[in-house]
Amino acid sequence: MTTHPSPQQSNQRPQVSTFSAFQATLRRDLLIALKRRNDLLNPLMFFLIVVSLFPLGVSSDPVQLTSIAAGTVWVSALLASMLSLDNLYRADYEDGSLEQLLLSPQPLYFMVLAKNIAHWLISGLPVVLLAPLLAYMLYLPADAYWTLVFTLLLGTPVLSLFGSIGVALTVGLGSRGLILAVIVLPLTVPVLIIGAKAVADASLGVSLGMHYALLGAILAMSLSLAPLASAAALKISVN
Amino acid sequence: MTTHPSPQQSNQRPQVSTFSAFQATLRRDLLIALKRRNDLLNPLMFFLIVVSLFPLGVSSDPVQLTSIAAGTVWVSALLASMLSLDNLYRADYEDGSLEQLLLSPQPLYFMVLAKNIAHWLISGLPVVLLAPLLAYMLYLPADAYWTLVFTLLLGTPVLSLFGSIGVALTVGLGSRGLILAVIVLPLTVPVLIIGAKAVADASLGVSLGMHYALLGAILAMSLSLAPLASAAALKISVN
Amino acid sequence: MWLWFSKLGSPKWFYELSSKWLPWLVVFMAVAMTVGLLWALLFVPEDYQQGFTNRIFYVHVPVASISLACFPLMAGAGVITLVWKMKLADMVAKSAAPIGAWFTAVALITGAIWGQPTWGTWWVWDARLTSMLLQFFLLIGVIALRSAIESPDAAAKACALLSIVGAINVPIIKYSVEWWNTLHQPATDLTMNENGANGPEIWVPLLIMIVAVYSFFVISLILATRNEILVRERRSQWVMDIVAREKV
Amino acid sequence: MSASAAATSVHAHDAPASPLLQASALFCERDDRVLFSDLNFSLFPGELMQVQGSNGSGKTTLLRILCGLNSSYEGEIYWDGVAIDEDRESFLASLLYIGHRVGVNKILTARENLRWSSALHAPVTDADIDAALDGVGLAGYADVVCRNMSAGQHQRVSLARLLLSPARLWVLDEPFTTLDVHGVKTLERLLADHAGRGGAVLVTTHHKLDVPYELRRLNLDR
Amino acid sequence: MSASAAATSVHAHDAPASPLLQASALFCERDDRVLFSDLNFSLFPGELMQVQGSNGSGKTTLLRILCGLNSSYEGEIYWDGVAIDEDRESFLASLLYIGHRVGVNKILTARENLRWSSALHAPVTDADIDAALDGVGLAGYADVVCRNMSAGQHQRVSLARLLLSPARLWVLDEPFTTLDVHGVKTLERLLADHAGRGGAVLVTTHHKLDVPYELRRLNLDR
Amino acid sequence: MFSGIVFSSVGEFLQMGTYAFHVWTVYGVFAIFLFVNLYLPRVQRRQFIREQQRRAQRDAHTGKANAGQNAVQADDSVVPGESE
Ligand code: HEM
Ligand SMILES: Nc1ncnc2c1ncn2[C@@H]1O[C@H](COP(=O)(O)OP(=O)(O)OP(=O)(O)O)[C@@H](O)[C@H]1O
Ligand SMILES: Nc1ncnc2c1ncn2[C@@H]1O[C@H](COP(=O)(O)OP(=O)(O)OP(=O)(O)O)[C@@H](O)[C@H]1O
Ligand SMILES: [Mg+2]
Ligand SMILES: [Mg+2]
Repeated sequence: MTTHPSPQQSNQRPQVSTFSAFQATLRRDLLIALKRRNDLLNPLMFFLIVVSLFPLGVSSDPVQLTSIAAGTVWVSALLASMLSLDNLYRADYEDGSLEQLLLSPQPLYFMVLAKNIAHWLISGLPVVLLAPLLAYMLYLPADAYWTLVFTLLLGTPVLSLFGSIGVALTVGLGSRGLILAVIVLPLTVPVLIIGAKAVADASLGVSLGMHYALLGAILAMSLSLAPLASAAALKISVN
Repeated sequence: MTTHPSPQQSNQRPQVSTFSAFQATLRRDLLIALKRRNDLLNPLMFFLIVVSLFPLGVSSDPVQLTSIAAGTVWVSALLASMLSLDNLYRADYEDGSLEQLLLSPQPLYFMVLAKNIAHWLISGLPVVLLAPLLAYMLYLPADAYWTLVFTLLLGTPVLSLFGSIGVALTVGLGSRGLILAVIVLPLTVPVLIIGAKAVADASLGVSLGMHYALLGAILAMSLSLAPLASAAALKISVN
Repeated sequence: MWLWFSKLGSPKWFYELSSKWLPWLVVFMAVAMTVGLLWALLFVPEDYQQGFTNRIFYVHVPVASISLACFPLMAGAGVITLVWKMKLADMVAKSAAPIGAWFTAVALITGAIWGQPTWGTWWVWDARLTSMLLQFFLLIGVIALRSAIESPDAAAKACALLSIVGAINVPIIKYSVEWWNTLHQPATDLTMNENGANGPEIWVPLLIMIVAVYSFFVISLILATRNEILVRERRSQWVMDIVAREKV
Repeated sequence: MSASAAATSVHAHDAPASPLLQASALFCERDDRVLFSDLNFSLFPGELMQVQGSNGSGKTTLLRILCGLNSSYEGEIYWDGVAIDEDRESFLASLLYIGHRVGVNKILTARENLRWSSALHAPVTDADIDAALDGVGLAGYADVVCRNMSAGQHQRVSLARLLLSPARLWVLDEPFTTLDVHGVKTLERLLADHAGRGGAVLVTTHHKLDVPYELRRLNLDR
Repeated sequence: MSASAAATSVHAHDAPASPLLQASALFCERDDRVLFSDLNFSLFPGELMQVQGSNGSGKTTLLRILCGLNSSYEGEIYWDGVAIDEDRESFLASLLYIGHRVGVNKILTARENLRWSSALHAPVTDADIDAALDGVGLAGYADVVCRNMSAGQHQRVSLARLLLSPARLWVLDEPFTTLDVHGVKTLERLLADHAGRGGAVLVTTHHKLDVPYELRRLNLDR
Repeated sequence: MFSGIVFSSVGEFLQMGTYAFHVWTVYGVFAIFLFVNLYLPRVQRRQFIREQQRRAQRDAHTGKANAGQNAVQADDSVVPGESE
C-alpha cells in the first residue's frame, strides 16, 4: 500500500498523453492476438479455404477459373476480413473493458483507430500477402498480381474501418456474425467493385490510375471519418 | 409457496418424457429465433448479398454467370449456413442454459437434434426457398431449378448437423467465427461437390439418381451420428 | 492384454523404452536415407520423358504416401483417448498433428515443384492434389483447435473427437473429389503413374526411400512425444531426476 | 490462496440410514495447484451444507465436479450408493444445479425460461410458474423479457426453479449474489424448508448464512 | 420491486466548500417504470456514499448515468460545478468506475490487464502493479492468465485498479460480489482510506458495510 | 539393375540436365524438413530442461516446496512445442 498515490498528489501527477494511450491500446490488442495464435492463423486459413471452395463448386477448368479469379479472391478477402471482425469489440464488451475504454479521458477517435489498426495488421495484412498464391491457384494472369496486391493493400484497411462501424453498432446484440455481415457488406461493395475491376483490367492492359485514385480517396476518407462513427456507435451500444 | 411440490412427493411425480423435452427444446429455440427476428432475416440477407457480390465482382456477362451459377449458389448457401451457426450454442453457453441442458436427465442426442432441427428450420430452409430466385438472377438454366432446390434440401441439413459439431467444439472459446469455419468447411466439401455437380449436370440432361443417392446417404449418416458427436463435444466444452 | 495396455499407457514406460530403441532407429534411418538418397540422385537413369526431374519422385512419393497415414493414426489415438482415457495416446496425437501437417505441406510443395516442368504449371485442381490440400486444411483445423482450447484435458478430448470425425470424412472427401474430377476432366493428362520404364532400377531405390522416410516419421514422432511427456509429467519424480541429471 | 484441503464434516449428525450423496477420496488439481486431495464427505437427506473457502480455494470446481460438469478429478462420487457414472440418469433426475451463470436467456420472458427449464425435468403448469415467481418476489414479472431486468432480478428468475423442481439435491453456487436483503431472507428460508422436507442442499456463499436450521460446513481452506 | 423514488441525503454533513459531484433533478424511466424522479444529491470530497435499494430499484442505472455510460435520463449532473457534458474530459480524468462487468480480459495476465487500464489514465510502473496486486491479496498472481482465476480473483484484479488510479471519484457497482470475508475487509478499508484522503466514493452493495468512517446513504426505494 | 553413376562430372550432376532448380529445390526442402523435425525437438528439449533447472534452483533459493503448491507463481507453461 506504500505506493498508492493519494488523490491529492494525483493532480500533480503527469497525465497520460494521448499517444501513449494509443500505443498501449495497440500493443494490448496485438498482444491478445499473439497469445491466441489462432487469431493470426484463422483469417488466413479461412481465406485459403473459401477460395478453394470455388474450384470445387464451380469448375476446375483453368479458363473458367481465370475469368472468376479476381472476383473470387476479392470476395473471399472481404469475407475473411468481415468474419475476423467479430473479435474486434466483442470480448471487450463482454468483460467490461469497453466501458473502461469509453471512460478513458483520451479522445475516443485514437483509441478506436488503434484497435482498427491492430485488427488490420492481424487479419488484413496476412491476407494481402497470401493473395498472390491464391491468385496463382485460380490462374489469374501473371501481370495482374501486383495490381491485386496493391488494390488489396488499399482496400482491406477500408474493410476493417467500415467493418468496425458495423461491429460497434451490433456489439450489444445477441446474434452477431450475420447481422454484421448484412450491415457491412453492402457498404463495402464499392471497394469490392473497384478492386475487382482493377485486377480484371490489369490483364487487359488498361491504365489503372483512376482505380487507384478512387481506392486511395475512399481509404483517406474512411481513415478520417470511420473511427468517429465507430466511436459514436460504441457509445450507443454500451448504453 | 403452496404449489411447491415437496421432494417426497417428487418421486411419485410423472417424469417428463423424452419426447416432450425434445419438443420443449425445439419450441424454445424457434421462439428465440422468432423474437429476434434478425435470426430469420439475416441468413437470407447474407445469402442474397454474397450471391450478388459475384455479378459485381466477377462479371455481369450472362454466359459467364450461367457457368458459375450452380457453384456460386452452393458456396453461398454453405457460408450462410456456417455463419448462422454461431448462435447455435453460444448464447446458451454464456448464460448457463447449456449447463442446464447437459444436466437434464434426457438423452442428450435428442436435445441436440432438436436444436439442430430448429437451426435448420431457421437458417437452412429459407435459404433453400430463396435459392431459385438467386439462380434466376445468375441465369441458371430453368431446368436446373428443381435440382437446385432438392439438392439444397438434402444438403443444408447436413451442413447444420456437421456445423453443430464444430460449434459445440468451439463454444467455450473466446474467438469463434473463423475457427469454426476452418474446422467445418473442409468437412462439408463432399456435400458441396455433389450438390453443385448435380445442378450443373441437370442442365446437361445427365441422370441424377447417383447424386441424390449420395446426398441421401450422407444425410442419413449424419442424422444418426452427428448429434452424438455434438453431444460429446458439448460435454467436453462445458468442462 | 489389459496389463500390456496399461503398461503401454504409462508415459514413463514409453519414455524409457524409446530411449533404448531410438539410437538404433536413428542409425537405421541414417543408413537407409544415405543409401536411398545417393542411389536416387546418382544412379537412377534419366527418364526419357521427364529427364532428371524423376529425382523428385524419390522424395515426393515417400513423403506423400506417408502423409496419408497421419489421419488414421490420430483417429486411432483419439479413440484410445476417449474410450480408455490413456494419456499417452493424446500425447502421440498432439505430436502427430504438426508432423502430419509438415509431411502434407512437403508433399504439396515437392509435387508443385515437380508439376512445373512436367505439367507446365505449379498447381492444377486435380483430384489427388485437391484432396491432399483438403487434408492439409483438416490438419490445420485440428492444430488450431488444440491451440485454441486452454485446458489440456478439454483440448485432448476435443481434438480426439475432431480427428475421429475427420478420419471418417477423409475417405468420403477423397472419393467425392475423385468423382468430381473424373467427371469434368481438365485438358491435360494428369495421371501420375505413367513413368514409362518401371524396372527395378526405378523402384528399388524408391522402396529404400520409403523405408527411410517411414523411419524418419516414426523418429520425429517419438522425439516430439518424448518432449510432450517431459512437459506433462514435469511434476513427477522421474522427470525431475532426468532434469537434475542432464547437463545443458 | 489456499493449498490442498482435506475436509471434514463439522457437525456430527444423527444421520438417517444412507447418504444421498457421497464423495470418496476426491482429488483435484488445476494449473498444477492441488485444490483438494482425499476429500471425503457424505450428505444425508435433511442436511444443509455450506461449502466454505477463500477466493480460489475450489468451491466452484468442487460443485461442478459433483454435478458431473467437470471431469478432471480423481476419486468416486456416489448417488444413493451408486457411482454417478453408472446411473447418471437417475442422479440427474434428482439434481438441481444453479451456477455462477444462472441459465436465464435474456431474450425470453421469465415464464418462457422457466417453462423450458422445467420441461427438462418435470411438467409444470402456468399457475405453478406464477406461484414460483411470486415465491421469489417477482410477482407480475412473468411476462417481462429478461433483458430488461436488473442483476438481482435475473438471479431471482433462476431461483424460481427451486420452487418448480422435484429434485432432492440442490447444488447452488453463490446464489445470494446480487440479492437484496429481502431476497437473501427469502432464499435462506427456502433452503431451510427444503432440507426440512428431507431434501439436501449444498451451497457456497461468502455471506454468513442465517438459517433456522442446523448447518454443516465443509471448509476447503487449509 | 420498487416504484419511483425521490432520494434525500440522510446525513447532514459538515460540508467543505463545494461539492465534487452534484446531481440535480434526475429523472429516469425504463420500460415505462419511473425508477427515480427529481433525485437531487451532492457528493463532497471526503464522503463515502452507499446507494441502497432493493433489486431492480435502479442503482446500476443511476451509477451508469452518473458516469455518462447511459444517457436516457433527464436532469443535470455537475462535476466540480461544471456540467459533465461540457467538460467531459476533466470529469473522466477524475473518475474510476468498476461495474458488474469488471473489465478484466481473460486472455491477458493480471499485470497486462492493469498495465493497459492504467495506461488510459496514469502511467504506472511494474512495481506499482505488484504493490497493488499485493494490496488486494493477489501477491504472486501478477503473471497468471486471468482465465485461470476464480470468480473472486477476477474481482480482485479489477479492484487493484483502485490502488493504481489517481482518480478522486470512485464509482463502484457491487464490488463486494464474490469476495471472501477477508477480501471484503480489505475493500472496506480501501474505501474508507480513499474517503479519508479527501476522495469521494459512491458504492452500491446489498451487504452491510462495516467501515470505520461516516457513511452517507442514498436510498432508491420508495 | 545397377547401371553405375549416370553423371560423368560434378558439374553435370549439379545441373541435372536442365532441371537444377527443380531438383535441388526439392532436395533442399526435403533437407530443411528433415532438419527441422529432427533438430527442433532436441532444441526444445534442452530449453525445457534448462527452464526446469532454473525453476528448481529458484525454488531451492526461496525455500519453497518443489511440488504443486507454489506453481501459481508464474508462467509455468514452458511447453517446448509452443516456445518458438
Ligand atoms: C502439388 C502437387 C502434388 C501433390 C499434392 C501430390 C500428391 C500425391 C499423393 C497424395 C500421392 C499418393 C501417394 C500414395 O498413394 O502412396 C502421390 C503419389 C505420386 N505422385 Fe504426386 N502429387 C503432386 C504432384 C505430382 C507431380 C507433378 C507428379 C509427376 C508428374 C507426381 C507424381 C506422383 C507419382 C508418380 C506418385 C506415385 C504413384 C502412386 O503411388 O500412385 N505428383 N502424389
Ligand atoms: N436494459 C434494460 N432495458 C430496460 N429496462 C431495464 C434494463 N436493465 C434494467 N432495466 C430495468 O431497470 C430497473 C433498474 O435496473 P438496475 O439494474 O438499475 O437495478 P439495480 O438497482 O441495479 O438492481 P440490482 O440490485 O438487482 O442490481 C429494473 O427494474 C429493470 O427492470
Ligand atoms: N478454467 C480454469 N483453468 C485452470 N484453473 C482454474 C480455472 N478456473 C479456476 N481455476 C483455478 O482453480 C482454483 C479454484 O477455482 P474456483 O473457481 O473453484 O474457486 P472458488 O472457490 O469458487 O473461488 P471464488 O470464491 O472466487 O468463486 C483457482 O485458484 C483458480 O486459479
Ligand atoms: Mg466460485
Ligand atoms: Mg445492479
